[in-house]
Formats: sequence, C-alpha cells, structure tokens
Amino acid sequence: MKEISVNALAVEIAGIRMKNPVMTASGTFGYGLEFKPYTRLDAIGAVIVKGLSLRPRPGNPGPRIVETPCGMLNAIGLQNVGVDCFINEKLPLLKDVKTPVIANIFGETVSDYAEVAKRLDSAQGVAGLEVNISCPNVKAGGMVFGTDPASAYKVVSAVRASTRLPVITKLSPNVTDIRVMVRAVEDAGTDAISLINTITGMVIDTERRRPAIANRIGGLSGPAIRPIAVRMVWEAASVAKTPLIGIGGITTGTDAMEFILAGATAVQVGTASFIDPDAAVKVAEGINEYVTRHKTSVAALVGAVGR
Amino acid sequence: MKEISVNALAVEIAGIRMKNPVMTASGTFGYGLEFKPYTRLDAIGAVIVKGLSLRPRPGNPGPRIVETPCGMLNAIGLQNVGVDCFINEKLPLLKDVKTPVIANIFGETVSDYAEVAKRLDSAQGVAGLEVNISCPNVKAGGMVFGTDPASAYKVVSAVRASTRLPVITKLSPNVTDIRVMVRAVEDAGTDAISLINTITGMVIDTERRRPAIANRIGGLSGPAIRPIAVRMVWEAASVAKTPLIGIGGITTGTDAMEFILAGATAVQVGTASFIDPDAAVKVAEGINEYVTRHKTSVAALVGAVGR
Amino acid sequence: MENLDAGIIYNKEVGPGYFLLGLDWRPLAFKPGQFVMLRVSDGLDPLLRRPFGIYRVMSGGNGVELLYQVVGKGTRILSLKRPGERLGVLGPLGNGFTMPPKGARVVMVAGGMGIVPLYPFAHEVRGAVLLYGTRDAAQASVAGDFKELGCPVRHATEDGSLGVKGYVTELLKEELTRDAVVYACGPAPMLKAVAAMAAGSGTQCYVSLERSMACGIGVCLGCAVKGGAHADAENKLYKMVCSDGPVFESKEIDWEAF
Amino acid sequence: MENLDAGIIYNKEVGPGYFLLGLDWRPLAFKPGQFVMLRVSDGLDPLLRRPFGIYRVMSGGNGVELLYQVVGKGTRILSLKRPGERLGVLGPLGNGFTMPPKGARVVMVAGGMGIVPLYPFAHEVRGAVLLYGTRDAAQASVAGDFKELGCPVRHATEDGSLGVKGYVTELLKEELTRDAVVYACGPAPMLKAVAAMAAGSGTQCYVSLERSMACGIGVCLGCAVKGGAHADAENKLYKMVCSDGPVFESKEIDWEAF
Ligand SMILES: Cc1cc2nc3c(=O)[nH]c(=O)nc-3n(C[C@H](O)[C@H](O)[C@H](O)COP(=O)(O)OP(=O)(O)OC[C@H]3O[C@@H](n4cnc5c(N)ncnc54)[C@H](O)[C@@H]3O)c2cc1C
Ligand SMILES: Cc1cc2nc3c(=O)[nH]c(=O)nc-3n(C[C@H](O)[C@H](O)[C@H](O)COP(=O)(O)OP(=O)(O)OC[C@H]3O[C@@H](n4cnc5c(N)ncnc54)[C@H](O)[C@@H]3O)c2cc1C
Ligand SMILES: Cc1cc2nc3c(=O)[nH]c(=O)nc-3n(C[C@H](O)[C@H](O)[C@H](O)COP(=O)(O)O)c2cc1C
Ligand SMILES: Cc1cc2nc3c(=O)[nH]c(=O)nc-3n(C[C@H](O)[C@H](O)[C@H](O)COP(=O)(O)O)c2cc1C
Ligand code: FES
Ligand code: FES
Repeated sequence: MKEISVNALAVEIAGIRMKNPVMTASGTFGYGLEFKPYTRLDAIGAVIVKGLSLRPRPGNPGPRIVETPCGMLNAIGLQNVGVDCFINEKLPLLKDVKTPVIANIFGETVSDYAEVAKRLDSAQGVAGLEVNISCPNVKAGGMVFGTDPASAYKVVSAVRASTRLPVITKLSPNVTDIRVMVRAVEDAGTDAISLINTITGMVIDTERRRPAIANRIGGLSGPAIRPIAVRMVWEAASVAKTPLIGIGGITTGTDAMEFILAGATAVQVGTASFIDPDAAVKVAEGINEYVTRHKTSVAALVGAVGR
Repeated sequence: MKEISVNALAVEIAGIRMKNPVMTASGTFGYGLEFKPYTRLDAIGAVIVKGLSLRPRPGNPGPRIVETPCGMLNAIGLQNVGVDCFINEKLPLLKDVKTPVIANIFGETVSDYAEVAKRLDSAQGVAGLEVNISCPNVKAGGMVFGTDPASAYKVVSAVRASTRLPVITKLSPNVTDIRVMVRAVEDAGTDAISLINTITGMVIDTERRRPAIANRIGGLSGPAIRPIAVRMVWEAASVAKTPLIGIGGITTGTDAMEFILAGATAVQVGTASFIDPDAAVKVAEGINEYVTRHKTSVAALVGAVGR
Repeated sequence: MENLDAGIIYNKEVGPGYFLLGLDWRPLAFKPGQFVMLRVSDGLDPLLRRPFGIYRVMSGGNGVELLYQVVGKGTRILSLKRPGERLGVLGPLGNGFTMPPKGARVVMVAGGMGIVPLYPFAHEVRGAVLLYGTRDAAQASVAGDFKELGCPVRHATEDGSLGVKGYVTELLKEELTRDAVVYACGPAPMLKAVAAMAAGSGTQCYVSLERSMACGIGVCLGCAVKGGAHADAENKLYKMVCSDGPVFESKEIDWEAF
Repeated sequence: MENLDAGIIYNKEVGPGYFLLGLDWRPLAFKPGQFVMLRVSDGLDPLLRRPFGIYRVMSGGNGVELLYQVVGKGTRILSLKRPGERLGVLGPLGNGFTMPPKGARVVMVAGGMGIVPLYPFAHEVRGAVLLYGTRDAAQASVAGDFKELGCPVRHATEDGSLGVKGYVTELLKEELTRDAVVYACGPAPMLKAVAAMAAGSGTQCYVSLERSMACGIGVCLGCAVKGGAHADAENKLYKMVCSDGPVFESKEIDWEAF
C-alpha cells in the first residue's frame, strides 16, 4: 500500500473533517465493525452505518437481492437493530476507530425522524447524521419523503430542529428534477446533500413467473447506475449551496473522480464493498494516485469539469 | 434456425398485426435497409425507424457515444434525413419487406409534431407512428414534452388529430411517477404506449476533465437499465388501458419475457442490435423457445406475473 | 478470514458439468461446512462473488479443493479458467457444522452439489453413513471420495441408474432412528422434506442452506431466511445464511417460509 | 459482410503489448483499409464490439490476421484469449483505401497501431515508402513485414532509439512533393498535422480515422466526424467513420473540430 498523502486528500463536509473523501455508503458497511477483519477502518474518510429507525425492524422476507447486469437489486426493508441498541451496543465498539462515524437515520413519520435524531444527538461518538428520505423498500415513509419536495422539507426541518449534529440529507434519484429536491432540503437547513440512493427497479424470474425478490420492487445499485448518478450530481451542483456527496456504482478511484469533477466534495462506496470489503480504502488509494499524478488536490478538483 | 410458430407469437398493437412481439427500437435500426445484409427483416415483428423531424437535422458534434458498465450513453442529437426524404427515398425501398414499418417522429414544437404526422399519414407503407416525447439529447422539445403531463397531452392530441394511423406514444423514464404520464397520453388519445426511452446520464473523462460526450449529458441504454425499465412497465401496467411496448436492455428472449410478464404486449430491441445486427430475430426465437417449452402463447402471458 | 487472490492449480471436469478446482491457498484453519466467496470475473459482469463450500485440503496440503457444478453464468465462466489464472477468494466464511454428540449415529443426507460441505465433515466424523441423491449414476461419482473415508454410501437416483429409484428421503426413512443425528445439504425441497421427517421423529437435524449472496459476511442482509418458533426478538426474525449459518439446526428455520 | 463466430488459431505477443491474432475466418473479399468489429466478451461487460483493421491474409490462406495493441479493458480481455476459443466477427466493414492514380509517388504515414490498415494497402501498391512513427524501436518491429514487401521504411521514434528522434511529420516534410499521394493512419494529433501539411503543399492525402464505435455499420450515428468545407447539405454535416470511412480524403474533414 502506498502512503496516502493526507493534505491533498483531506476534505471537510459540514464541519466533519475527513482524511480523504471516501465514505462508506449506508447499508453496505454494516455497523462498521464487521469490516475490521478485512480493511483498515482508519484509512476510510468516514463510516456511515446501516440506516437506523426508532424501533428495531425485522426487514422484508426473502429473496431480498438479485444480481442484475453490472448491478444488483435489493429490498432489505431497512432491517436494523434500532437506534437505542445501536447507541448502547454498537457505537461503543467503534470508539477506537480514528474515523468519523455518521449515523444514517430513517423513520416512518416526521416525528420518528426527529426522535431518532434527538437520541443520537446525545450519543458519544456520532460525527453527524445522514437522513435517508429515499429508501424505496418500505411501504410507509421512505421514498414518499424523497420524491415530494414539501415532505422532504418537513422531514429535514424536523431533524434539523432536533440535533446540533451536522445534517446530511440523502436524496432519491427517482424524481423528474433533482434540483427541486436540492433546493427544498437546503431551505430546510441541511448542511450537506448525498446522492444518489438506489433507483427503483424490478427483475422477474421468468421461469417462476414472479418477481425475483419478495418485495417485488427493489433498489438498483452498482456500476450500472453510475452514469445516472454522475448526471444527478452534476445537475445538483448547478444549484446547490451546500457540499455534495456523490454515490452510485463507485468501484475505483477513477469512478470517484468522475463524481468529484462533477461537483461532489466527497463520495460514498456502496455495493463495491460487497465484492471487496477493502474497496473503500482502494478507492481512496486510487484518488490519491490521481491527485498525485496530476499534482493537485481533491479540494481543487471539486466541480472542475467545467460547464 | 428453428421455425417460429406464428400463432403462439402473434400479437396486435393498436391494429398493427405482428407475427411476433419483437420490434426494433427507433434510432438503433437505421431506416431498416442497413440491416438487410445481416438479418431477416421479415422475421421481425415490426421495424421502427430512426426518429424523423420536419426538416433534416445534422445532429450533435462528436464524441456522441461512450460505453458504460453494461450499457452505453449517447447524444446523437436526432440526426435524420427529415420526413420528406424518408418518404421519398427510404420508404419505397422497404416496400417488399413483409413487416410493418412504424415511423418514429419528433418535433421542436407541437405544430412540428402535427405536421410530421400529417405528411406520414398520406405516405404509402407506414403502419403507424411512434411519437417520441422523450429524447433527452436536444435542447428544444424532446424531453420537456416527456416529463410534463400537460405538454405530453398537447403533443399527443395534436398528433392524434393529424393522422388516421395508429399512434404509439413513447415515454421518458426521467419522471417521478410514470403512471401520471400514462394517464396523460391516454387521455390525449394514444393507441399504445412504448417505454422506456433512454435515461439521462453523464460520463466524465477524468483524464481530460471534461464530459466524455460533447453534449455533456446523454441517454443511457442497454442491459444496465433493464431493471428500471421492467419496473416502469410494471407500474404503467397497473393503470394503462392501452397496450404497452416494453423497451430497455433486451438482449435475449428471457429478457423480453420479463417485460411481457410485467405487462407489455410487445417489446423493442435497441442497443442489442449494435452488438449483433441479428439480435431482434434472435430475441424472437428466444421468445418462441420459451412459449413452446411452457406450452403457451405470448398473448396469454402478457402481465402474467401476478401482483 | 482472508481476502486474497489465489492461483488456480487445476480446474478439471470430474463428472458431468462438475469441476474440481484446486487453489494454491491454504487457509490457516477451516471448519467443515464453511465456504468461500469467489470472484469469477475481473470485469463487472457478473458483478457479485459466488459462494462455494470448501471441499477438502489438496493432497500434499498445498492448497484447497472446491467442487462445483456449472449452473449459470458465473459457474460457466469459472469452468473456463485455467491453471495459472488467479481468482479473488474471501473466506473461510460461515459457522460450519456443529459436531455430533459422542456416540451418536450420524446420518448425512446430500442432494446433488449438497455433497460438498459434507465431505470435510465426514473427514472429521469417520464412519457416518451417507445417503446421496442424484439425478443419475454419473452425477454420483463423487461418492467414491466418501468411500475412501470409510463411509457407507447409499444411493438414490431419479432415473434409477444407481441405488433406489426416487428421492433420497426414501432412504432416510429407514435410517431415522431416535439416536440418529442428521446432517443435510441439498436443494430446498429436499431440505424441507428432511426437516419435516426429522421433526416428525424428534431427531436432531442440522441443515446447510443456500441463498443468493452479495457479501457473504453478514452486512448486506441479503441472504435472509425466516427463523422458526425460536426466533423471538423482532429484529432477530430473520437469520443470515452467510453469517448466522450456513448451518442451522432445522428447528431454527421457518420451513413454511423457506 | 458477414456476422459469424470465428475460431482463434493463434493470439501471440509480437511486440510490447502488441498481439497478432489469427482467425480461421477468410472473408470472400476485403479491401485494404477495411475493418471488423470483434466481440471480445461473451458477457455484457464490455458491452460493445471493438473495431480492428484487417492486417493480412494468413500465410497459407486459411484465415486472416489482426494486429492489435492492449490499451484498455476490451483489448486486455482479447489478449487473454487462447487458440480454440471463438470470437464474434462482423465484417469486413468500411470503405477501404482509394487506390492512387497510376504513376503517383505513394507515401504512407503511420503512427503506432495506425500501421495496420496500411499493410494490406502496401501489399497492393508495391514500392510505396513508409514513414513510421513509434514511441521506441521495440514498438517499430512490425516494420519488418513492410520491408518484406519491398517498401522502403523510414523511422521516427519519440525516444530516438530508431531513425530520427521526434514525430513522423519530421520525415514527411522531406517527402511531400507535388506528385506524392499521402496515405496516413495514426493518432489524432498526427493526422491533424499530416492533413495540414498536405493542404499546405497541395498534396492529395487520404486519412484513415478512428472513433469510438457502437455498431460499425452506420446505424447508431455514434462515430460522427464533422465534414470540411465540402460538407454542404445540412444533414450531411457529419460523416460516419464506420460507413462513410474510415478512409477520407483529408479535405473532406473539418480538422478544427477533429
Ligand atoms: C453457502 C453456499 C455454499 C455453496 N457451495 C457450493 C458448492 O460447493 N458447489 C457448488 O457447485 N455450488 C455451491 N453453491 C451454489 C453456488 O453458489 C451457485 O450454484 C452459484 O452461485 C451459481 O452461480 P451462477 O452464476 O453460475 O448461476 P446464476 O446464473 O447466478 O444462476 C443460475 C441458477 O442458480 C441459482 N443460484 C444462483 N445463486 C445461487 C446460490 N447462491 N445458491 C443457490 N442457487 C443459486 C439461480 O437461482 C439460478 O437458478 C453454494 C451456495 C451457497 C449459498
Ligand atoms: C476503424 C478502426 C480500426 C482500428 N483498428 C485497430 C487495429 O487494427 N489495431 C488496434 O490495436 N487498434 C485499432 N483500433 C483501435 C481499437 O479499436 C481500440 O484500441 C479499442 O477499441 C480499445 O478498446 P479497449 O476496450 O481496450 O479500450 P477502452 O477501455 O475502451 O479505452 C481505452 C482507451 O482507448 C481509447 N479508445 C477506445 N475505443 C477507441 C476507438 N474505437 N478508437 C480509438 N481509441 C479508442 C479510449 O478513449 C481510451 O483512451 C481501430 C479503431 C477503429 C475505429
Ligand atoms: C443492500 C443495500 C442496503 C442499503 N441500505 C441503505 C440504508 O439502510 N440506508 C440508506 O440510506 N441507503 C441504503 N442503501 C443505498 C446505498 O447507501 C447507496 O446509496 C446505493 O447503494 C448506491 O451506491 P452503490 O451503487 O455504490 O451501491 C443500501 C444499498 C444496498 C445495496
Ligand atoms: C444511439 C441511439 C439512438 C436512439 N435514437 C432514438 C430516436 O431517434 N428516437 C427514439 O424514440 N428513441 C431513440 N433511442 C432510444 C431507443 O429507441 C430505446 O428506447 C433505448 O435505447 C432503450 O432501449 P435499449 O436499452 O434496448 O437500447 C436511441 C437509442 C440509442 C442507443
Ligand atoms: S450475503 Fe450479505 S448478509 Fe449474507
Ligand atoms: S459506429 Fe455506429 S454509425 Fe458508426
């Protein structure tokens, strides 16, 4: 492993300082701990944990995943241990990790969101919140908030009022115009915006003549969606006043640079961590190789593609 | 080549009778003629030609295409010979082909659309019109019509009033809720609906720090988008009263069956024809293999996935 | 648990569509029933790794052997790999089999490729009987490896070309005594039937399950199966085959939902 | 024009990252400068075929040879293919070179892999001089094939390890006489320079262009280049490299936009 030059890679998002711009995407990195045997958590810019709700959730019945061309479809149904268990049992174990830990949160109602935010506000070791208003795999809440600007505004305002932690809002790609959503959540006081969450999709098992996953519709992730994600970051960057975090199909440093050049200050690695649990670190190394070769820094390249 | 059993495969869309449900997607099959050396045009359900506008269009500067994971991005800019040249020079050459020829049309204004439709109405050998309200690669018209229900309604009404030919409306996937668009174009009198057109996307050439295609944003097609397309057909089928034509990443008979089971009466093969100019016929053969093995017919399987 | 590239020593067809893959990777330790996630393509399609049980340590000890069947895209690509090429290996993963209580009569039930995790198990628990269901005699050739271990093997084949004609559960009927402990791996309908029979006779039964997997390490939550009556806490309703399993006591599983 | 699967007879490295691929496909006819679209993967990634010029008929006549350089994903996959494997081939495609008028002094200018289409051309137009620009001497080994045809070869290398040090355009200066006809293929900056020099001296000049391609048969309209002053009709503003070309007279092209 080559040494990663800290200065050229360092970025800051809403007051969260990261040694490099690579975060782990929620739902693809467990509670962080699971990756200790496979990667150097300290070498990751920030760890975002699985989405947390007020009460534990069992998730959806199986099958929950199916592979697609250069991607995968999932409908996990936000299975999680609940915010209290996370605070009491998972968070303390992450204490020694020298990387900011960001909690991804989710609720079925606006007051759920606010309550989860409040509980995390007083927890030790949470650097920020990422508000998932875009999960397509649950009936109540989730994507409804993410596709309607007024609902998104309400959720983010409520979270904003419930915490002093930095608030990142994670947008859904399943909208006609992402810029409208950017404006809505910025008006509501978000400190940063991450995009994209998965795109709703469906696979049919033609032999059994039924949907391949039990929930019927799931969220598409992986390299297949990268061009769509880059386009959305580019569009969001044309109106955003807060920093953007680019997500979608990143597997290499070059992939990450596409998002940074399009206007993202940081990136998240999702599905790639399933294929290689060391993927986030490798992406950071790839970015390092790029900025070193081009004798520049990540900060200098944000949005540098030119319009 | 196995014999394709005509009865089990035959479908009808808005009065257009097809020996099998496989059509060629507009913009991926030229004016049909180009494929004569490579495939049996007669074995295709229907041929849809490149999008036609009132006047010839030169298209966008290059680069116009770039490969993506399991897909490609294009911004051709609707280069075409214009409707008059098509009628006078291309159409007569298709006279002997025993397959319905459908003209895909496009305009910058509502009256452009109506005028193109009118000229084709009196042309010999056009079995129907497919109205492209969803091309993302041109500044005026195109996708604006495809993402706003009121504009879509206007365009389709105008075309409907200008022709006695069957009218198929081709929807854009770049919307929050496809069902709203389905209702709008059905209210305007469309006879059938095809979906999806390409999804807007972007690729950045990180070495040159500029978009990989000159138009910056392009349309994503190919297997990568198939799960999104299947989901949209399934959603559209929940409200549609007219027949649906499924499009997006179809390369095999099994892929096509996903769309048919989701609710499409017919399908279109696009990008796959670039990889194998005989792809549409092979997809038809694959569908034949499926319905033969399952001892059923295409018509019996439309929407058979169950909800 | 390692995440590395292993070299292929051999990759040879040993039965109809069955391949024996020798890798130059020797895990520090592995338990019978554990598996690895293999990356079959350098490219992005197929995107996900594929799970395969660890069959045994190579003779000479320079690596391990996997035994797999070509069923789809990933295994087809794998079958085309040649000696010298390298494959991403993640593992050993999963819990592996719980050893039977001393003195128990151990009955192994395998259907098709379900044979794989039972081999290292049989290697540790010598003398267990193997009931082996396959389509035909040709598919059953792997049984020879078990005979070398001294396992009595009884066959059931769908076409009757070897042993009894029909399903392996026919054989199990005769072996299901109270003092037996059953270890089963195979297709879902077989496992369901075995679990039902074991429940009926009150026999302890372990099953090794298969589910589509993305990560193999318990983080994607994709390989969920519904727990049985014992799954109490709401957030424990589902078990992950990769990290809670792949081996479960059969009563831990909700077989209705399986 | 054929669309078939061809078998690989050999696929061997003949220079640094350069491979000679022998296919058991013998087109009925092909013109120098024509190309084929090769399917390098059975899977969906990479999705599109890759264009390669036809280098020559195999000695013995049992097939054709392509010569390619590994530059990215597709060519890397291609370089790993072994004899006996099959590849989708679509072709021959494109217009090929227009033969020079009788008595013309033919000057070929090649940069790197641009050498490929010029070989079959040199085979028909014996005695043409080849100006060959490469990075270094090792890259220039292919020149031997041209010498066997009796072509005088002059080298330019970026590192000066063979012939003059610098770009091949240095050599062209000396050869650009009025009676010359230039045939050039190579990277875009080289072609631009060659076209400018030819225009300056009023020399007739043919260029073989490269563009990313999806279909290779003129239907995707993806490989467009802007036509020069001669491109009059609005709908003829762009030319397709695959079907209008890949060979153009240099004055047909808008070099500003190239
Ligand atoms: C813990 C575990 C251990 C396994 N051990 C072995 C082994 O030792 N030897 C062996 O041959 N196979 C084993 N399998 C099954 C093997 O993983 C699948 O056959 C393989 O992933 C199929 O990949 P493919 O790309 O060829 O098939 P695909 O093209 O992905 O699918 C082809 C068919 O196989 C089914 N399938 C796909 N993935 C799985 C899966 N994970 N489990 C069950 N069915 C699947 C699909 O539904 C489809 O019907 C194991 C599976 C698990 C979960
Ligand atoms: C008509 C024609 C004839 C050709 N003949 C030959 C030949 O005989 N021998 C040979 O080695 N190469 C030839 N090429 C170039 C060859 O097609 C590309 O090198 C190849 O497609 C790259 O594929 P890849 O997947 O390895 O690279 P990618 O991973 O796709 O790209 C790697 C790099 O190559 C560039 N590139 C990709 N496609 C092309 C392309 N079509 N043309 C130019 N640059 C490209 C990319 O921009 C990138 O910088 C020809 C190209 C054309 C258009
Ligand atoms: C299995 C799985 C589970 C996910 N769970 C969550 C989640 O709990 N909360 C969330 O905000 N996003 C979740 N996501 C979305 C990812 O964080 C990410 O936005 C998406 O996968 C796109 O990135 P990728 O292409 O790199 O995977 C999940 C994605 C996957 C594949
Ligand atoms: C190069 C290219 C050109 C296209 N041109 C048109 C067009 O002129 N009119 C149109 O309605 N759709 C056009 N399309 C969209 C296709 O018809 C189809 O909807 C889309 O490609 C998705 O299908 P696929 O994934 O099978 O390619 C074009 C697509 C491609 C790739
Ligand atoms: S495969 Fe990811 S949790 Fe089991
Ligand atoms: S590559 Fe498709 S038109 Fe030239």
